[in-house]
Amino acid sequence: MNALAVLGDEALHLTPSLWAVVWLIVWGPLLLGLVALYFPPHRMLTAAAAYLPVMAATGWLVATIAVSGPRHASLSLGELTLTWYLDGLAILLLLLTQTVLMASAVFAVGYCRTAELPSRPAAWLWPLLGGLSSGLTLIWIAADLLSLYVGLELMGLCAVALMLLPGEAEALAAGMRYLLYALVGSLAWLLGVSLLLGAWGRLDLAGLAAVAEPGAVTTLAVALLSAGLLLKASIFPLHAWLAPVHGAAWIPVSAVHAALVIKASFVILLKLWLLLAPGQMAAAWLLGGLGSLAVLWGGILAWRAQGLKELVAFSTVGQLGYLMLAFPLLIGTSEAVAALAWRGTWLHLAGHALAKAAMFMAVGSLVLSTGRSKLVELAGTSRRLPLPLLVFGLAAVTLMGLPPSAGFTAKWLLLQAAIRGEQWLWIGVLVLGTMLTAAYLFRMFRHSFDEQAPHLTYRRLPLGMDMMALLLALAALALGLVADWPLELLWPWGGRT
Amino acid sequence: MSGAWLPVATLATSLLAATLIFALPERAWLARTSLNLGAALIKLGLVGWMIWGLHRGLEYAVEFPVAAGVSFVLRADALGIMFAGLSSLLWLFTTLYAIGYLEDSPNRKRFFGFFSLCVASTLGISLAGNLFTFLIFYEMLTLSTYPLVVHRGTRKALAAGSVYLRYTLSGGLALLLGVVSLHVLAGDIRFGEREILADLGAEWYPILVGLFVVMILGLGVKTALVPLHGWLPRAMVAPAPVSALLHAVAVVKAGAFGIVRLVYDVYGIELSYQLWLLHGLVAISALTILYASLRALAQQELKARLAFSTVSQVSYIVLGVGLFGPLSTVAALSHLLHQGLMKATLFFCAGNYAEELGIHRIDELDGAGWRMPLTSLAFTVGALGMIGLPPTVGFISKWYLGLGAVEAGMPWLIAVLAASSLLNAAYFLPILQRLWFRPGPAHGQGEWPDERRLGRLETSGWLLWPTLATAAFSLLAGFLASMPFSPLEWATRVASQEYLL
Amino acid sequence: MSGLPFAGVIAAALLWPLWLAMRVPLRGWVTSSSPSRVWLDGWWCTAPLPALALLLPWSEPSLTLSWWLLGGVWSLDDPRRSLLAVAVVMWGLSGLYACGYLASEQHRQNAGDDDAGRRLQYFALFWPLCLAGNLLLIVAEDIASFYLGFATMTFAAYALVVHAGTRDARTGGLAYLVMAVMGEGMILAGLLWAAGSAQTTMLDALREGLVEAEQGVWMAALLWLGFGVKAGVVGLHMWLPLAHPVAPTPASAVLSGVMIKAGLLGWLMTLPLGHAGAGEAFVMLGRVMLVAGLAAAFGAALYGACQPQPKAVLAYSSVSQMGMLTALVAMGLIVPDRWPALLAAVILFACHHGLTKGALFLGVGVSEHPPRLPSWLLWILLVLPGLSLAGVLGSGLASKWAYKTVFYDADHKHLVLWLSLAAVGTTLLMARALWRQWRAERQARHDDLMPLSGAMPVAWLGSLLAAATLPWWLPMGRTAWPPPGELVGLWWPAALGVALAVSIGLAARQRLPGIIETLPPGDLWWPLVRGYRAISAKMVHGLSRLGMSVAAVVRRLQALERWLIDGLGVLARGEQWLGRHSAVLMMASALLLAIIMLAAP
Amino acid sequence: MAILPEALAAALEVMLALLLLLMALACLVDRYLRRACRSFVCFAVLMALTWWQLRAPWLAAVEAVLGALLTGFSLFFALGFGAHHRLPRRDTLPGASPSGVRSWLLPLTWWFMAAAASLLLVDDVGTRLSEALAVLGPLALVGLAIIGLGLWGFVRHRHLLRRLLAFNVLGSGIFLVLAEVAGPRIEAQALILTGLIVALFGSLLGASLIRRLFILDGRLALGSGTGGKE
Repeated sequence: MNALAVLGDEALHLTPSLWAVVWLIVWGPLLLGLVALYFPPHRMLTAAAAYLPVMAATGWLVATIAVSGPRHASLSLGELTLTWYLDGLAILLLLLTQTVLMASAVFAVGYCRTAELPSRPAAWLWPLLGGLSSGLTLIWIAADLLSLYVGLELMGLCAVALMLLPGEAEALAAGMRYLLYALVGSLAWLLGVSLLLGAWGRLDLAGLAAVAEPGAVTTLAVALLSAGLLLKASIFPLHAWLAPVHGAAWIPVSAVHAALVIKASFVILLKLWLLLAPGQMAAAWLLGGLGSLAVLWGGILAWRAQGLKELVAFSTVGQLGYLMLAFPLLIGTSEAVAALAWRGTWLHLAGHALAKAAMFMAVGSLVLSTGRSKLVELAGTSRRLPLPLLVFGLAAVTLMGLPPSAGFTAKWLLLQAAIRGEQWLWIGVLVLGTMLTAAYLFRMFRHSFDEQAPHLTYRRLPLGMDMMALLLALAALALGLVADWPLELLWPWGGRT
Repeated sequence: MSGAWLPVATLATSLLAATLIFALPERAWLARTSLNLGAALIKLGLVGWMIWGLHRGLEYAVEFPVAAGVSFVLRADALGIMFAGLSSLLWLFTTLYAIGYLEDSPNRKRFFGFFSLCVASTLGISLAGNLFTFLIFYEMLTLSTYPLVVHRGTRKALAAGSVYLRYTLSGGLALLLGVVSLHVLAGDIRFGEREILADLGAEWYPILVGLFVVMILGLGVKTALVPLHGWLPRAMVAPAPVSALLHAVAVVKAGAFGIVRLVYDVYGIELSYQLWLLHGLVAISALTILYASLRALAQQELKARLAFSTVSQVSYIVLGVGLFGPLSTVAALSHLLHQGLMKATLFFCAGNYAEELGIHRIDELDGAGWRMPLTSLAFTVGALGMIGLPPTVGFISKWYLGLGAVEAGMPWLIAVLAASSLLNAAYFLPILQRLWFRPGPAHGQGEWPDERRLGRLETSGWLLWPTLATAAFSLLAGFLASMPFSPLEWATRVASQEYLL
Repeated sequence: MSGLPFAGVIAAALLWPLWLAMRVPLRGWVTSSSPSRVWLDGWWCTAPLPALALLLPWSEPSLTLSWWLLGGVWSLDDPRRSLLAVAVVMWGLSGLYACGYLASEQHRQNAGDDDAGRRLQYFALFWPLCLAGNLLLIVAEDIASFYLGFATMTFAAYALVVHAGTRDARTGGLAYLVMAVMGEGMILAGLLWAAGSAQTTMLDALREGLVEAEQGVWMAALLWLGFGVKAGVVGLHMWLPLAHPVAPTPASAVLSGVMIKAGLLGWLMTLPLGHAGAGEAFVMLGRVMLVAGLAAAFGAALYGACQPQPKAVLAYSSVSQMGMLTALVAMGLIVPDRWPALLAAVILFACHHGLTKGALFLGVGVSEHPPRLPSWLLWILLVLPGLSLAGVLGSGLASKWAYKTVFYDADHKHLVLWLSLAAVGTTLLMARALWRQWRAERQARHDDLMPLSGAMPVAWLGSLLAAATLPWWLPMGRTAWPPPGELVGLWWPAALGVALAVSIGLAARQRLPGIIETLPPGDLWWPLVRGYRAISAKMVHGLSRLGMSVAAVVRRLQALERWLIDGLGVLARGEQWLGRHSAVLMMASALLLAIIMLAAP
Repeated sequence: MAILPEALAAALEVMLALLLLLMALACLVDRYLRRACRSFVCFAVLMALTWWQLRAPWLAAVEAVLGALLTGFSLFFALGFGAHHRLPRRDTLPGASPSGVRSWLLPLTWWFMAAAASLLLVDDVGTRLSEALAVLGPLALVGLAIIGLGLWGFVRHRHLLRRLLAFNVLGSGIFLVLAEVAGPRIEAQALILTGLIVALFGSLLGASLIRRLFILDGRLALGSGTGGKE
């Protein structure tokens, strides 16, 4: 397979300069965060400027890899060897991560200032975000289970710690629930990994793919791994911890969390399944079925939700369901179908990440500015807060999968895959999901366009906050039109021979 | 590929205008107005340039790949540019009108921003070169019109907006399904590559028929074919310029234009005929024409009556598409433009009555002709056009439609046309009679519901001049139907391309 | 003379009335503050004058306008020139007459009555518009122009009919409009069908196409009925007796004299008259037309004789006369080879009727406000056109002789007999009308109404003169006069009619008013209206029921939706349950996955 | 190590395993929180010994520091040891549904899965169960048992501190199994090391969360109301 070939090729090792860049991307945010712990940024421009080197490094890395093809690296710690692998998928996820993180960080500066957050916890936001970034980066580039584990845990713990910051009982309870389930999920994952290690004696993905044979142990290991990851990725029916977390966390945290953190578990899950269970069609259909249920469940609950953040959180549950359709469409299908589904899945992931982050930010602006958090109470906001609403609308376009947006192009590809693969069920899911999404998202507009509502008092917010959100939302839209370039980078893909 | 930038520039004009309008503060009336008008004029100029270029045989196309196997294609062909011309022309007038109509009302920034977006979408629809691109702008149109429909923000408007969305989004989904399936079946079909589907072979024909039905369901929602028309009369709560735009150019026409594209440029007229698709279109459009006219007869609200009249009139286009033959194609295409001109006029007038005199119901119109003679004159022109009397454009459409029906061997449709004319007369002539021949407040009997003096003339000039302009156009396009570059002549040119190939 | 001056003349003929129409709102707009504006001034009266130039003997009276509508061709031939001549004369004289007729309204306007001013403005506006439409339809050779002229004339005339604004006027206007719209619908359908099958935009090609088309006779029938509304074919004539009495007298004159001839012209332009190869179906249609025409001729005479109002009587006389004309035209289908000769007779008859009926209508107004003329002279002048219409003298005699000769040649003597009997009816009608006028005149003299002077009598006298001299100046060739020996054969119907009238008048002096009470003008209109009301009430009911049932279904669906939405509250509880059992669920899902994966092949 | 005779080593191992099981049980079933925490510290010390026994001195040291010392500290911190607001001494919350035998059902099946997988690992060619058990060794068996116990505790308990304890016990069980099935591989040790660190941080986070939740509104279990009434 493709990844193996690269790993065996000495010539495709990372060059020293690239190494430096990778290190910068992995640890740079964490370092910046630690600096910010003591010197918290007060202006959004400062934060953006400080983050610029990381962004530049990411850009350069993306450009280099896109031109020269996949690279790999190995890191020896004594006898232990960690392998990292930078292919098109990894660098695109990196780019996505850094974009969302930067936007969220910049947004967070304004948020901390405007929301008048207590300074101590607010300062802790930065290192934790940095840790989150490092964990995510590690996950994207990891090519062995140990690195993945480290990345997953780093990310997970930082994410839980971020929940501590608001200090309100609701947030703490949500954080506690999150912590417990994240830890138990990790243990399930660890159990699965240990079984794999025991059975095949190695942890690097390429090696595992080469030596692992489908058998009872592999199967059990995959089942355990999957259960843990499903819990962490908050896939229906294991999603119940998500909505309280999103509802209680600070807005930039929710944005990053919904956009990236839960996606990480999904990415790992998908990678492992393609490696270890390439023929498990029935189980893949089960996952697809769970995804479908997630689409419906999340959609309906979002439709019934009273609070704005709750709505967005349930929307995340529903949207993740679409991603799960990747399993039945990728596993055991023809090359053409899989190619379409592969592209569609990643495009949807990216589109959703950008749009959901933007939507959270818009929601944050709305809530912060009005001091209200219920949909009904936000009636009549469109006159005074056009920009957040515009952002919300643009993000909604992506989430609904209406053109022109990444969501639309992704849906197009997934539909095409489903039709070509003659998996009619998923077509119904996609259609129904779109309708549900439209139903719950337009509730927001229905209330905000109400001109007969009593007038609220509004607080002025820095423009930069909304601009960040707008940037992300526009990126999600633009991605739908220029999807060809990133999607071509994803190909050939690491799933099969 | 000499002028690839032209379609892009045309599209960008409106998009840019929308962006800038969103960026401007609410109070910047002058900047916004000049931006609106400037963009409208520039766009009209660009479209005019393209028309001239097409006339000389140039080609304007631009495309880039979006994802595996699908491309974003903008291409100006004769059919598309016709629709583009209509939308940019009417945009100018509607913008002018809207500026006057929304004077001193809240949320103008939002309104004009989405207004521009709406026109950008319409333009995109007209310039789209394949179904994927068409779909993009088709859905964009749905989204950008929603804020316009609910603009008033009343309970009724919001409810209408919900209904509108339910219909259009479901329709969009049906269309999406059809387009994707077609894409799977035959790849990225560019408009005009008609032989691809025909060459698929007979075993695919049942599927093609099914897909056609699904896509017509999708397009029929916007076209307001009975029984998918429920949203249209409700969407009347929107401000008058929006109604004019929805009915004359944007939404309804987008659907009709989509049907035209689907039949002529995707399936090909011959394949459609062969698969009995056209017969279905004829049946449903005939039903729509009559049903909607009957419903219009029962309406007492002016705008509601106009709305049902739109449902009926737009089906003329579908009927023209459904009849097999060049004459009916001419009818369909020219009516695309003609109906736009007439309906815009009528809605402008309805808006003028509402703004100046507070009139919403038909029985309040008594004697309004004396109070607002120019508006009423424009209304008369529009109404006569709807009835299909010469020298208005309505007659031209009806003429070709009738000829097309005979040509297609369905002379019974003439009965439908004549019945529709009679029904149109039955619901428009009483209005005219009230306007001109009934004594009313202008004669010292009673008073207007809510009279305001908006200008030195009978009403504000912003409201009056666009109304008169569209009325004049709908007269001139009828009088001078045989002149070069008239809608009829251009439709004939498109039809000849369609049937010569 | 070349084409260019002709184009100028035709443009002037059409545009001048249009300009005069436009002038009304423009004047109202520019000088809105002057209350004593004279709307029907000298300029206004000149509206038809430029059209007189069209009557000159042009060598090539044809104009092609490629940009106009669907491509316009305007031209003139002798029959149309004749009709044009009559139209111009009649419009001109009636316009002049109107200046006097509406002088009282002008006074009222000057005295500050706004309504009178508005009525005058409408009259001043729509009169030339109607005229322009009439002229256009006469010169039009292409279908679109013809239809345009026809429609313009039809709809503009509505304003003339409802001029008075009274209840009766509105009823008359309604009847006129409803019938006109139905006529327009049938014409449109017929034209579209015929033009579609002939693939043409020209009227002559359409005539040819009708013959060749498979269902040509149906198209022809549609066209006959459509134009028949205007021409007052029996069953479609109801608007005439309703609209004529209520319209201002000059308007009645042009309506009855000129405008209903548009229907005739429509027949002449669209039906394949005199076409040898038309086939049996067309002959059948001709027979139907013939029967309808004769029915109209007799029925209208009988019914009209019971009417009290002189203008209603005259309107029924128009129906009767047009019935005779219908019969003549029908013969063009039945015996096509006689058509050229018959055409001349038809045109002569039409022109004669147009002018004579115009004179009669104008005379009604004169008799209501008798001018300062000796009574005997006035009465001679009033009786003269009646006699002419009855075929006793003048153009009436000439036209009667004209068709009589044709039918004698064609060996259709029975038709002549029928037509002569119809002439008895006409005489009866004339007698009735004159009797009522006499009563009115006596009443007027008794009330000592202000006698008229100036425009009205002059116009009336002019129309008398024109009607009397018609055979000498009509462009349609020279008319042959009957030899004295034939006069008895031509006069006996009139004599019979007079005798009948006198005897009936004497015999039924007491009982006639009773009958009259029960026979309103507009005959069939009233039962139709009653029927329509019943049906429309049902239909409105049905429509609202339909609307309500649709709404009910929608409500039902909405209720279902609400119920479903309420039911979704269960899901919120489910969400809580899921939240409590996440750990268990994780184990369960691992187990499930494991089982499925192990069990799957 | 080498000085000890092999039998003694085996006996030690069995004893260690039994003690581990006992401590885990004590830690999980005890409703007196301080005692349970103390049991956990003992359990962690025993784990450190076990790592020593398994020839992983590094792990032993880390376990002693992270597992016993720091985790123990964090647990007592959560209890409010020496602070003003102390958690109630005894957990009075009823167990989560399902109760009784059914509460064991899922953990058991899960445990069964893990056990089967572990057995399968050493039992490729279909040796008899007793042999396989022998090969697997007492520590692995106890590890499996601890996994089962931990799972049960995690599912059954609602008191947050006890759930945290259950998580820690569960983790240790998994480490044991991992160490046994993967042998003395560097990868396994790295995984365990990571796991220990994660467990520590998790415990720290959890302890502080429990503490602050209790201080804020006296909440001891997840759910809407205080006192964990769900």
